[in-house]
Amino acid sequence: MAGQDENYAAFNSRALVEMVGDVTDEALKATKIKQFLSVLAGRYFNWAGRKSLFTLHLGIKCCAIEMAAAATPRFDGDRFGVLFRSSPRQSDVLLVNGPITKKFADKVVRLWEQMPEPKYCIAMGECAISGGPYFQSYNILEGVDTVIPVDVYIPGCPPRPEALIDGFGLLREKIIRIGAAPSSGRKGDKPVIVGED
Amino acid sequence: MAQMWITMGPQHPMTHGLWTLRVKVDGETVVDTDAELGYIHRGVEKIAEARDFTQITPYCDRLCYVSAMTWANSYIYAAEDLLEVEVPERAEYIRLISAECQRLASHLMWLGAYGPDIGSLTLMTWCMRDREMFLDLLQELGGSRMHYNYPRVGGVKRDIPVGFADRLIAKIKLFEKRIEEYEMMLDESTIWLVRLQGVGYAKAEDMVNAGVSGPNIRAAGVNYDVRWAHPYSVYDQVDWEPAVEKPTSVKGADCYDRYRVRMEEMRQSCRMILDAIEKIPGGKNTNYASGDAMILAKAPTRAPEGATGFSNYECTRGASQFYIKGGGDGRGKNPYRLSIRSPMFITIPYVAKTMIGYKVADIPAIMGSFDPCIGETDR
Amino acid sequence: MDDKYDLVGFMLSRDGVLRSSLIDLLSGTPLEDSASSISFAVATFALVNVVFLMLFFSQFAILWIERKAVARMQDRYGATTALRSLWVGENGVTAGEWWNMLPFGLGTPIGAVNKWLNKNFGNRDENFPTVDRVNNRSWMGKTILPGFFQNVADGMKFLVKEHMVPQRADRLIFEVSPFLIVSSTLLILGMIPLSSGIYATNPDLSILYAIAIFGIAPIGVFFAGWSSNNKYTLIGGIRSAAQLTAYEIPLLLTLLSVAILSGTFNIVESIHFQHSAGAWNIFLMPLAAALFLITMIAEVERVPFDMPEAEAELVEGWWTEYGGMRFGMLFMAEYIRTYAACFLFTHFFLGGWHLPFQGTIGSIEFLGLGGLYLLIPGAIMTLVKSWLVFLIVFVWARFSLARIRTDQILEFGWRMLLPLAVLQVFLALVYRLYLFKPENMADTVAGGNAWDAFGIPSLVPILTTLFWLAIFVIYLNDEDKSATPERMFHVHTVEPAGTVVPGQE
Amino acid sequence: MGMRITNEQAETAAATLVASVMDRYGGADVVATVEHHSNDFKMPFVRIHVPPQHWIALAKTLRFDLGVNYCSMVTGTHFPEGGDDRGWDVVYHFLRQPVSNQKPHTNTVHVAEKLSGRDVPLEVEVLITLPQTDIPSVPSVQSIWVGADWNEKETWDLVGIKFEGHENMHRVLNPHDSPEGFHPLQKQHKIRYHDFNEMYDDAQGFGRKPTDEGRVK
Repeated sequence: MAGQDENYAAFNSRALVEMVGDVTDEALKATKIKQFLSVLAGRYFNWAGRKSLFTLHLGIKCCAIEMAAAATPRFDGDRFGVLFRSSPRQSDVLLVNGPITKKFADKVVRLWEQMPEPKYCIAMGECAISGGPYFQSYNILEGVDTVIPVDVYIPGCPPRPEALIDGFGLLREKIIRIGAAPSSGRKGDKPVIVGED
Repeated sequence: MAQMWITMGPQHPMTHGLWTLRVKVDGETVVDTDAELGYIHRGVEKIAEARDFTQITPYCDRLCYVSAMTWANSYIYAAEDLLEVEVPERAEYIRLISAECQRLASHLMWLGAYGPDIGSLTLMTWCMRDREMFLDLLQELGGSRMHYNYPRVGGVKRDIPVGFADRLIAKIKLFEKRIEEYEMMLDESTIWLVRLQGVGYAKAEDMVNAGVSGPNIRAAGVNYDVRWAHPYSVYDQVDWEPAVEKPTSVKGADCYDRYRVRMEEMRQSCRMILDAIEKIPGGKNTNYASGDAMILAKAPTRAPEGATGFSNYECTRGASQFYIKGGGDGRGKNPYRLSIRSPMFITIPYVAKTMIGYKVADIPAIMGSFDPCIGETDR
Repeated sequence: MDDKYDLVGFMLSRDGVLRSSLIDLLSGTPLEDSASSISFAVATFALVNVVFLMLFFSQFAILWIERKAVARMQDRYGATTALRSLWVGENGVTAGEWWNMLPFGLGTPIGAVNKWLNKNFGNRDENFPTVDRVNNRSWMGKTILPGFFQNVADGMKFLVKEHMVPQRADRLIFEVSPFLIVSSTLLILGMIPLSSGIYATNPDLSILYAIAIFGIAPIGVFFAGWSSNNKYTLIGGIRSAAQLTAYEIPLLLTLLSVAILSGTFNIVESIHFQHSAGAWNIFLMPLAAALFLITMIAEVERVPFDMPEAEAELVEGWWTEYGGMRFGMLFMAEYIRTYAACFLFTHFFLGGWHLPFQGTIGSIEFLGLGGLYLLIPGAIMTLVKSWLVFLIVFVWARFSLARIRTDQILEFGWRMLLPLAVLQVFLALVYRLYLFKPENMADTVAGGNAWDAFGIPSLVPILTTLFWLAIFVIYLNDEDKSATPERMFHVHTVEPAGTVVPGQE
Repeated sequence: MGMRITNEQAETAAATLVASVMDRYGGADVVATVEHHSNDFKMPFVRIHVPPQHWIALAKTLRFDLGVNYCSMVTGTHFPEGGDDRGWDVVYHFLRQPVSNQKPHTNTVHVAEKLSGRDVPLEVEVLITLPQTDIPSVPSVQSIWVGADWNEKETWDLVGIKFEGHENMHRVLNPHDSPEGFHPLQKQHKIRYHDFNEMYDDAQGFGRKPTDEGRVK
């Protein structure tokens, strides 16, 4: 197995790439164009980011079946741009749909860390929120938020697919507040709970 | 190319849940495998020791999230064996109908999950579309989409609603046509055949010795079925026969046989339901109140010290068995020890060994054809 | 027959409007001597940009076509994303008056437009907000081109995603290989004419050039698979290399037969030949058309030949480790390759920009209907044809078939496609040498009649099509339902199951 | 039409199996009896009490002479206050299934009412009682029934019954880094052996959070 700095290329490619990246960053920082674009284009990138939420294809327990049902003809999460990718590198949302055991806690944290920013976490079902019916068990964590920051909680055992789709809608409500104009703080800053309103 | 270990899982499209299959490949050929379970072990057996006999049923629902009704029934028969309860016949019929509806839904879920394993993405959505019909029917009984908590010790929670029978018959009649639609889509497709045929051979005696059961055994050419071998319900009064395949090789059943036997089981379940809804005592359109003697018998809540209950039940994936020792804390209100036998827990290590010698692309085909369900596997 | 709308002539010909005006503009300036070359450079740049943008943005259409067609096949409605939420926000939650954050009051018009849009196209009053929201009933569920902007959103989202490189990856090659794939893919578009008057460049050997460009991307795929330092991507890269090697050769032989029949290695001339000879190539070489489609599906790695990115066993195939914009570019490159394959099939077998029955309908004198028919731009015809090819062949195959195993893919390619391609080359030789009447070629509106036999016009294509159709029907119906189903492909087992104890080898 | 094994068939099969077990091991305080389930059909089954030292011999007899070919479940139970002679129970459940390999293009369709002798499906429950001890151990039947392999692994993992001669014994459901000797189904353990606060005091390292917390939102 190659070491961390060992490299198969003829010269130290990492140094080259990092140098080029630093030069580009400096050039961008020097100009003020960044601040202007961040407001103007930021809203449209925000629209794109909230309109295409690729979800990691991670099925833990019962709610995984409802997650699959949410992509099928009756519920059709694809209407709202919710797709399922198998690779954490290409997904935006980590949908935790089941209890987190002590054996799986490290793995789910690693999956979370493999996802690129911006990324969001949805805790689906009682098990993911608090441990649910297995709260007392010797092998279960009290909810996924003990290891991962959660954006949206979807209660239910299991929540219906409509609730999952609505949870994605509430996640979009949360995303649209990012970089928004300062106004009366509506919900979106704190974790959202489906059915709260 | 050198041999290398590949770790598939716990998050992997092949696993249908959370477990890890470590595969040693030589190029494209699998030369060794190793299964790793326990990623969603919830300790249900320990929790059950602190619940009374009615409170355990929801946990049994959540054991296998694809076939909740059959697992709840399986536990209920063990509890009735322990508490010495006689179940009214109407309740038995309702249990049979609900369990067979659940079997249809579970096999549809299997077929839908098996499609992406082979690469046909449309099959998943079609199967889930038809699965919704039976989820609606079970929802009328249990009140929920997946976890019904429907059977009770001594009967069922509530009677079938008025008009349920007509909807059931209409949907079953529609679904029998849909089965032919699926077979037209799959059996006529050469790609489907060449992917499934000649892959994942398993001999009958090897499987029995290794603890495999259920449709996987019947795919190997023997119609052994718990429903008649260790009878527990009114299966001897309704019209059905166990689905059984004719394996085409001495090496046993392959993925195609297991696919065929599940399709045939769906047909048999339809036949069974259509017959049972007509023969149900008390009439199919009468609705007895909850707790009526027709659907719920009086059952004691405390089990004597030292009494044991055992149930052997044909679940959708094989024989699920419960073993209960009575007389726990609370003077017998709750079991002293509840032991659960999951068919997939014993099947998955055997299947992992079955893959040796096939190609990497066959791993999902073989694994999916045995219908793994990790919720029941890890308990 | 040339298309009426001649963009190339308009821009590049010396007496064209653009260049002449530029030369007049530069006359009297120090640049007068080099005015001709300067105007040529400017015109070429403008032309190339126009053609490339037409090709590039028209591919959003096939992304949309695939998305909605798949939804229909699966009994779904499909994506409904539109631009409305730019002004109505999400479920009533908006981003506040963000335009006031722009400096110098530049955002005031944006605010006015936003207010007007919300007043006219905002959400209606909802009695059950959650139900309407989940069922997508807001504004009566009506959107403009429902779902068209979903792909735009996906692409824009990838732009702002974090760029991650695995720690153990070979960073240089990991970064370079997407650009290798994307750049070589974009080069294909330079070879593709939209009509006889709209193309970026038109070398004499454009067929060979396009296929040579097609052969570069597999190297990038293999680099990407290896440099990610991930076993899934490594296996995916190896599968891709083997598969593309096996399917390049039948593809080249098929195109060789096309070149033999039309007597040229140039795409535009082969299209001209199809009109002048009086029959499209698909009626003369249905076998070549089928081979071309099969090999092209394998070349662009779509179902049923998508082993390199098989979701079932290899998580996402050779691009498992690519996230963010790198993944977006690879995704775009795959669709550009598919789009280019559709264009090539349209040009080689469906007569390119020519209208259906152009000779017959175009020569109607009654009320000048023929003239009206010929007014339809050829570029539109090319786009429509290639969209139909994409919809009917690629999308339909992808979502109704399953995935073939690697060894079966290679067996199919080497044992069946290669001999058939050789046979097709010989057939093309026979057609060209013995059945083709060069003297009957005519580059008129009515087209020529070089494929007649025994005085019957276009007898050869009719007989050929009927012959291959008969073979197809027989092949469909020859299976014996009553026979016991014998297993077709058996996998060789190196060790019987259960004989190996893990950890001891 | 549906079919089922009648009680008479099961009674005769159980009686024959009990007789053959008793006349072979009757002297060695092996007690085999015919019991009955107490739910609807009152189906009979065979319950065998066997001391651990005779278990391997009896297992071979059951497997190879009496055709009990299916090991379905292994249950271990802990009786802290069961007295000195009964501290632990190990219950094996076996089934006899009329299953055999098939020739190509053929299958076996049993008719339940026509089955007889060795072919009648039967249910055997073997009860091994262990004295009060810290390391309960019974001989392993992993080599006789392949199906007993992972069942015994699970029983050791959850209950702590030690199976002598079991190869490749490891934890299957609990994490591999569980504390040595922790078997959750033993009665001295609470359902949750860790205190509520331990989770957040990071006792097992599960309180750890990703480093990018806060940057996400």
